[in-house]
Amino acid sequence: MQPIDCLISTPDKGSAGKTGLWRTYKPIVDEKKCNSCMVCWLYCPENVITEGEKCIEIDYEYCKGCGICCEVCAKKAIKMVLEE
Amino acid sequence: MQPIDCLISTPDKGSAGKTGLWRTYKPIVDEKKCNSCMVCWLYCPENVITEGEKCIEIDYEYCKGCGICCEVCAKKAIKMVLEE
Amino acid sequence: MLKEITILSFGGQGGVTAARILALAAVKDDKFAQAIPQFGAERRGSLVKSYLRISDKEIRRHSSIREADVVSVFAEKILKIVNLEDYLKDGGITLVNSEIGGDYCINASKIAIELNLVSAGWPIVNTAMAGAMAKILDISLDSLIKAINETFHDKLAEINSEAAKKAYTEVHKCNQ
Amino acid sequence: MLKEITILSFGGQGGVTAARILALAAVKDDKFAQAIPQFGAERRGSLVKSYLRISDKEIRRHSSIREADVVSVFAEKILKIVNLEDYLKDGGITLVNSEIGGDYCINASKIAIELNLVSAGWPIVNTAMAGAMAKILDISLDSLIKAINETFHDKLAEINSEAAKKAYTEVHKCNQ
Amino acid sequence: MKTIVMPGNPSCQGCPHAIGLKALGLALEDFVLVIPAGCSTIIAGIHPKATLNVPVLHVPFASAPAVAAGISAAFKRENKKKNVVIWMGDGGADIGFATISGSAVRNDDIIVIVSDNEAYMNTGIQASGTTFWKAKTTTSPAGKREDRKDLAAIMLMHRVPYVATASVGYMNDFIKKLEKVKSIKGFRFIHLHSPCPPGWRFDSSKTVEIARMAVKCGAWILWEFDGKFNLSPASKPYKDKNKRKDLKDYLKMQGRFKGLSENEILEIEKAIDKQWKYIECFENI
Amino acid sequence: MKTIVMPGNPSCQGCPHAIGLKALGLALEDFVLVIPAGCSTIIAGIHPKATLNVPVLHVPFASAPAVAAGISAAFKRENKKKNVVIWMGDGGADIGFATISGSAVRNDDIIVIVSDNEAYMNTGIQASGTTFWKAKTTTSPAGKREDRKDLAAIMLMHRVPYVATASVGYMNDFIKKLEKVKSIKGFRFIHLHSPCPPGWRFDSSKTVEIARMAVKCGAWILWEFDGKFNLSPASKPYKDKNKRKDLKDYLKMQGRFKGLSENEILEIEKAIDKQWKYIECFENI
Amino acid sequence: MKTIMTGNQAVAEAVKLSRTEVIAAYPITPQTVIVEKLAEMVDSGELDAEFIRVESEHSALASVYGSAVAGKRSFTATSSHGLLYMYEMVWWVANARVPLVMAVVTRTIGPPWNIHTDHTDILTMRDSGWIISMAENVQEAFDLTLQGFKISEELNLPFTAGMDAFQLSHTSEVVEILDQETADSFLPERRQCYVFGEENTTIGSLAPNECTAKLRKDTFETMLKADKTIDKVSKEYEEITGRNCGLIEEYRIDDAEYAVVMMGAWSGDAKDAIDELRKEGIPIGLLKLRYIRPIPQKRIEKVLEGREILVLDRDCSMGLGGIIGTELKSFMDDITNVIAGIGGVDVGVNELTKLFRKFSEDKLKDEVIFLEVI
Amino acid sequence: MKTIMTGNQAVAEAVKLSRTEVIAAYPITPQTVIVEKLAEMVDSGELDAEFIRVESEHSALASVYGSAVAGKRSFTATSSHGLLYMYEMVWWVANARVPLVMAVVTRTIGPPWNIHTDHTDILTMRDSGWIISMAENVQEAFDLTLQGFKISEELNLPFTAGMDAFQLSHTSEVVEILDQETADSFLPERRQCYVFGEENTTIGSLAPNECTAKLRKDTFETMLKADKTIDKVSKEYEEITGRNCGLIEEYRIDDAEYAVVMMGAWSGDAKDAIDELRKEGIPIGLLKLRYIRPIPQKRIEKVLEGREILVLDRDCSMGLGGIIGTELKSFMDDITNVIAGIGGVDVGVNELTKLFRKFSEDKLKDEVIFLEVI
Ligand SMILES: Cc1ncc(C[n+]2csc(CCOP(=O)(O)OP(=O)(O)O)c2C)c(N)n1
Ligand SMILES: Cc1ncc(C[n+]2csc(CCOP(=O)(O)OP(=O)(O)O)c2C)c(N)n1
Ligand code: SF4
Ligand code: SF4
Ligand code: SF4
Ligand code: SF4
Repeated sequence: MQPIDCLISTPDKGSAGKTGLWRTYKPIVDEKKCNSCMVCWLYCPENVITEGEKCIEIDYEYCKGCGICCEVCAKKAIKMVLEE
Repeated sequence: MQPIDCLISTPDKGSAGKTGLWRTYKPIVDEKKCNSCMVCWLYCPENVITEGEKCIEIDYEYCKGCGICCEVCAKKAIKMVLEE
Repeated sequence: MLKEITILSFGGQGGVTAARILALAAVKDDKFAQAIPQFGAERRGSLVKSYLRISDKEIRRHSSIREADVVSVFAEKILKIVNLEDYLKDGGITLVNSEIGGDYCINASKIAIELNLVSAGWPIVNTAMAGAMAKILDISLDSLIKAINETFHDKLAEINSEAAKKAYTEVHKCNQ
Repeated sequence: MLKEITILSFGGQGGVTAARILALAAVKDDKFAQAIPQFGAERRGSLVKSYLRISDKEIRRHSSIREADVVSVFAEKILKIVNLEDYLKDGGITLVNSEIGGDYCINASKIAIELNLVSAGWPIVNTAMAGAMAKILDISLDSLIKAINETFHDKLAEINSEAAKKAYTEVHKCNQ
Repeated sequence: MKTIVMPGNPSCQGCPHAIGLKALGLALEDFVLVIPAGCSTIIAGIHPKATLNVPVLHVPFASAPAVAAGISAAFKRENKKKNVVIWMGDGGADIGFATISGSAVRNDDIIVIVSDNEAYMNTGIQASGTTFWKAKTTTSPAGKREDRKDLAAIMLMHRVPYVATASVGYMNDFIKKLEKVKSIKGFRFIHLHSPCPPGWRFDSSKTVEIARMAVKCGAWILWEFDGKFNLSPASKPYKDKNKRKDLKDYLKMQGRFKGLSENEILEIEKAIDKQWKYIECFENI
Repeated sequence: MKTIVMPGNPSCQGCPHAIGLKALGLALEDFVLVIPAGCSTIIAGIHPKATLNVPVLHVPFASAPAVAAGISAAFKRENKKKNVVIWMGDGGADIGFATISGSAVRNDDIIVIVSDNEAYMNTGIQASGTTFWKAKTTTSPAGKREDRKDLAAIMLMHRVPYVATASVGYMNDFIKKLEKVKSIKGFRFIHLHSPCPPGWRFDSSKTVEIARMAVKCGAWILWEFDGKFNLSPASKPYKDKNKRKDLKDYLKMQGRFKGLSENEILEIEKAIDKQWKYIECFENI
Repeated sequence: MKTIMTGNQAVAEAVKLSRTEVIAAYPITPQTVIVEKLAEMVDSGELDAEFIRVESEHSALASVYGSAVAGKRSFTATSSHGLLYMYEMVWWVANARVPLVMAVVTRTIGPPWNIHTDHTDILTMRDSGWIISMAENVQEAFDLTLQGFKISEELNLPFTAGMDAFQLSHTSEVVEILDQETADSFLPERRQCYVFGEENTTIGSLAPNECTAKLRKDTFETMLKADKTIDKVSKEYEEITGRNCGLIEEYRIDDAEYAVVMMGAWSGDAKDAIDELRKEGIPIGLLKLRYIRPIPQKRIEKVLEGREILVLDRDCSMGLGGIIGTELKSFMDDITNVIAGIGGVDVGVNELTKLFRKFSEDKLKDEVIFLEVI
Repeated sequence: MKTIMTGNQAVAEAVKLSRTEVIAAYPITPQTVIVEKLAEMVDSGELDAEFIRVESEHSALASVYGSAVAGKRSFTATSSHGLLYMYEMVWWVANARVPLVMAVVTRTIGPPWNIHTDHTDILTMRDSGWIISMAENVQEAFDLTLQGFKISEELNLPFTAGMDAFQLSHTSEVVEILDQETADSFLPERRQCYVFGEENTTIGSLAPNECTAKLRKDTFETMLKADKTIDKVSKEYEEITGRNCGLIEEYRIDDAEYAVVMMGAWSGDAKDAIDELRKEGIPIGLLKLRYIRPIPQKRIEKVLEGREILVLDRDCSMGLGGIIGTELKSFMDDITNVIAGIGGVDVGVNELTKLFRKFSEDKLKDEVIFLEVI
């Protein structure tokens, strides 16, 4: 590596490591309630929500468990449960 | 003189020397017209006009001859004449 | 004798405060002590290292601790992301906030939650962990409580003392 | 041979420009030349010193001229505030914008006013004075006119050349 | 549509900047980001990994609009159509206000977004010009005494082509504004309201709720000037003071307002009313 | 009444700053002056003589309000009632705008006077933020293209206790404003219009006339905000566009506008009209 | 009173005990806590002073320049980019001969952004006429700050109390704090060579060139004699506290064949390293610089005379060498200069032991050596 | 083309001939004319470039940092307080390894306000990683600016072209200007080690400490090797123009017993003074530094070896000595260091003759001497 490369960073997941480890509470989606309106996707600061087959999916490796998805969901389809 | 005195200046006339020398035109007051309204005094940038016995007086040692007094005088009591 | 301790915690768990409280307590025990927070620039939530030195002589060094006599782990999850041996001197010992795991263990989270020491969802385990560490480091409970009382006020001082006391008595050797 | 000239003028009279024009003219005469404005921080109207060096060798020095071969005075009034000898080498000569006074004299103000070279009430005597100085300094009128034409444009170039020419011919020894 | 924010970055849980940054990717197409010192310096990732999937240039605290002007000039030389976007905090707008103002006066072809969490968060919650009335920070331990600096109003008086306010609680509104802004030429300014959980002392799940609450109680007013001044739809109802939610509810949700007296709350209310008065006056521009 | 300006100082003939400075002595009683870099640095005199018969502190270009805040704090410690007055140019307001804005936000107990000759004169007529539309300066040789920065309006949006405009052509108005301002506490701002003979290229005798002409053609608007916004008497008539003098006459008097096209003059006129529109809107504050 | 405190807290305490009347500062990691602490003290009334919450560092130093020139004891603090941002004021204050104290928490200059210690930032002040001190530990950070006011006011030169980022600023250590009475007995009423606002004079006018030269010469000479003032003040302080904070500290150097010169927090690690090597029988010692300006050449020469010298710099002048190394080389010969710990790279007892051992084995060439890591 | 021109104009010409694409600058006496001239050229279309009329020097350097990092040849200019005001950016640009050129017209720092030359301002850049050159005359100001772009772009380090206030900036002298074609043949297309905006990468992120150390070490080493690049470029330039602008200039030093070292405009006066003294039979010569960074130690040592050395500084580091003097002393012995001409005090042929004569009579003590006037 050239020294100059120290000035240059490349986009990648996990610049702060596996931030899933930061979670105290974990968002759990209720497939029955979720209608994939994607509001949670819009507001998730970590950008870990994607559109799944049945309902949204969360990348738990990086989800920090902030709870915003749960709060913005009009259908109350996401619950925050204490991490093991 | 202490070196520190180099930082300190004292108010005095003629910080730029005898600025009367800068004049090309010289303001001449017509005592008959001047009613000592002191408007020229108010606007003279050089602050060389004072209230005199009969009419205003000008300190020619420092008057730069800008001509403002002449312009602001409603009585047209001041004329600018070319310096010798 | 110089003892060097490394605390591993997540931001917000109070690792830095714990080190500071223990240093203060050690001073009250007439020792020399030093608490160094290893601040990364990371925001809340990421791994924070704090260092604690205790000695009977003046402590002059200010570098970080690379190989500690004691490593204190504030969250079990940390074990998943770091290799404790990287932080530990040969023959050094570990203390973990957990029911199992580490040479010593203490369920500090439980103590914190019981005492409602929770902030933004996180159990604040610093005083409980400090209590457990004090025991292991031969710091008197008395000095520790004094240090806690100088750090917190009123009600908070009380609860935190409580947490420390509890952990001080509950910390135990682990048999993994 | 190095000739050092000091120009004394009031701000706005164009002393700096005169030095520059003369330097340019000298270069056109295949000499080396240098024009240094001694800028004080004074505003318009105050005494400005400009320096001019002409030589047949490269001019390397950049300091101001303390004792000049020629002192050129752009306004008679200046004589009242400075002692020309302070600026002059033993045996140096003076040129004054005046009818009388100085070793040489030229009524540059008159020339300027005649040609309507007036700005904000001031006659701009720089080119007239340059003409007179050129004569004294052995700079060819031809080069001077060229230099003026590179400095001014159109009508202004014309009038200024006119002024220079006039002064070049009119400048004369003074008998005080 | 591109969400430029990579998962697993160093932002705090519930970080408003992270939400706001997502909108950029969703609304803008070809752009580069300039980031002065602030939380976003860190959010943008720690070498060798980067958080944001666009070109990002870190720059000194007070320098962003000037650097952006330079980049914009460079792009102009090549007829590149890339938008140069600054993402800065309210602190950057304090120390760098001459730079912002100078850039506005030049009408540089850049977009300036001030993501306002109402304090210097990266250095640990010190009061800034925009810190809310009476809010406690480490440099206003008894609550901020000074008026809240109305950045957007001040920028409006710079008579630049575009000025708007936005909020991380109203992403669609923010995105719409960005979409409009991207094809305007010249200096464009968006003042984004960004409630910060650790800085304001509320639970990380409440970022969006609190942002919305600010709008609903009239404390944060959404508007847009694009030649014409308009209240944004989300704020329109609250012109009518009676329709506003109770300010107390907004304050109560945040640790930074702990221990406010009734009197102090009244003072805040007055300040908010005054703010609305200015808005009314802008509606005549 | 004290005229603090000593005769024989280094100002140019007809210098507007010199006129303006006189008003300070006439209106204020116990005060000190802080002067950042600019023509006034020189006007204040060359060591060992000083021009101004009050305590004067020279300070770096961008620093004046911050230094003044420090002095004001020092005076407060001794319960001194001295006013701390800044006398700066429009250039100082460019580079130091963050400093002015920061001071306004803190509501420092100081008086800031920007004596605006619409360019950087001390360095030889370079364009500043407030340079008039289309004016030629050495850095806008073809005429300034950007909008004129409306400093006073921007300061008004800082919601400080006092903001006003003034003119060296209306000394009594300026003095009256200063007299009012001296007993107000907090941040006070006066934007003084100061036509400069060499910088604008007009004869030194015309300083006052041109200043008045600016007001009469509506290009410079005199107003005051002391809690309430008011057009000053001298400007009141010109709210009615029909009453305004011909803009062309104003422009024609100045070398810096030489060679303006009809179209350009029209543009300026529009800009002035726009300015009045803002004024109308301020009248509702 | 003995307690533990971080460097930042200790500085704030010293400022309080000095009865500072005006404080202005702008936050920057790792200095922030000083500002916060003082803001809190002022807000709570614990410290009777004005706190100006400025919008930048340029304004921070400008504000305290204003208050100090108007006669009040004043304080600010900064670091790294903050110091660079106020750099114009740094020179202005020194040239104006205004006494005041500023804490500088040394931090690496970016890019890349980096909040950890190296000394390049504070050394940018070295030409300007500031007294520059650098603490080894929290106690010294406290002591130097307190003495700073006295030294500054006697010399009419501004004073910097430097300390390393995190290693001191955020490290809690045992520290002995004076009580107010003792502090008062040590620190007299403020004095300074002129006060703004008392007379109708103008300060700092444009002046003939010779005036500038005269002023600079005076500063130059004042700095050359400043060692005497520091000796005097540190002796007075020692009498009260038992702690010496003189220009230099000698550690096991009397009989040393090998001498290391350095400053700042890692000097403590160096002492431990030297103890290690002494155990091995290696005759090595330390000359710690507590001040960079004034730099007591004669004294340093005397202490180092006849020994092998290693100057360890946590800073560098690009293309030349370590800054302290270069300065020492300018009046002494045969110096080995090593640059290390740049960008906050951790250098501890182990690394220093290794390095010093190599030095004592004459394995470092007599040149400038730039180490990424030791 | 031979003509006369002031230093400011010559620099503007060089910038034009370099096909600079972005210019941002803020006026300050005595640099102003550079800005005005370039503004005029851009406005008239004579120079096809963007001119950004910034509101401060911090923004001036920030803007050209932006344009340069985005790939465009960029230029700014400043002086004294302006340089101090942009000081944060000075370090940033160097640490970011971005090539660009800045002219610095050296001027005294206030207070008192003073617009005349001394070299203390430009020397505040010496640690930071900028290439620093200093012209003796207008021709060199032109030549160095033009070469600056090439040197900067080869080394990925920013370049300063220094010249004295008024003595060069405002003095009209004979100068030979290249035509555009020749300039083009000399100066290739811009290159730089990375360009911002082309890839989705982030520049300057927070990084582990070791990254900073690695980068600084690389700059340090690049600067150590920069003499080779300057040799190469100045040779190329010499081939085209016949003028050498290498790191140093030797004047009548071959057989000199006494050697004077200095830089800047007064070196010309020194040459005249040396000619005077030579006439008297005094064997004296001059080593002129055209660059301060890189500083070619070996070469200087070689030239000065065996001679009595006087370093004449128009700058000073308070309490230590002249800055150039100190740096030379760090690698050579027995140097007499005189500080003079501070605050623009006029030092001409007469004064220098007097001083040099005294030096040749061994009447200057081997110490630092600070002269108000000579
Ligand atoms: C010149 C300078 N001064 C101070 C700092 C320290 N600093 C870095 S970020 C920051 C506060 C940022 O606050 P804000 O812009 O509001 O962004 P936030 O962190 O709140 O997102 C400060 C003071 C700096 N980097 N540079
Ligand atoms: C940091 C810094 N940059 C630039 C300058 C140079 N400078 C001195 S005065 C001035 C212009 C002043 O203009 P303005 O404030 O409008 O006052 P005026 O001279 O027009 O009265 C400039 C650019 C300086 N002194 N300091
Ligand atoms: S808890 Fe937070 S980070 Fe996790 S998915 Fe929900 S919004 Fe995203
Ligand atoms: S001419 Fe000018 S300076 Fe002279 S008295 Fe009249 S107004 Fe004053
Ligand atoms: S402190 Fe606030 S703004 Fe900063 S990263 Fe954390 S949540 Fe985001
Ligand atoms: S240039 Fe204008 S403002 Fe400056 S001193 Fe002259 S007249 Fe006054």
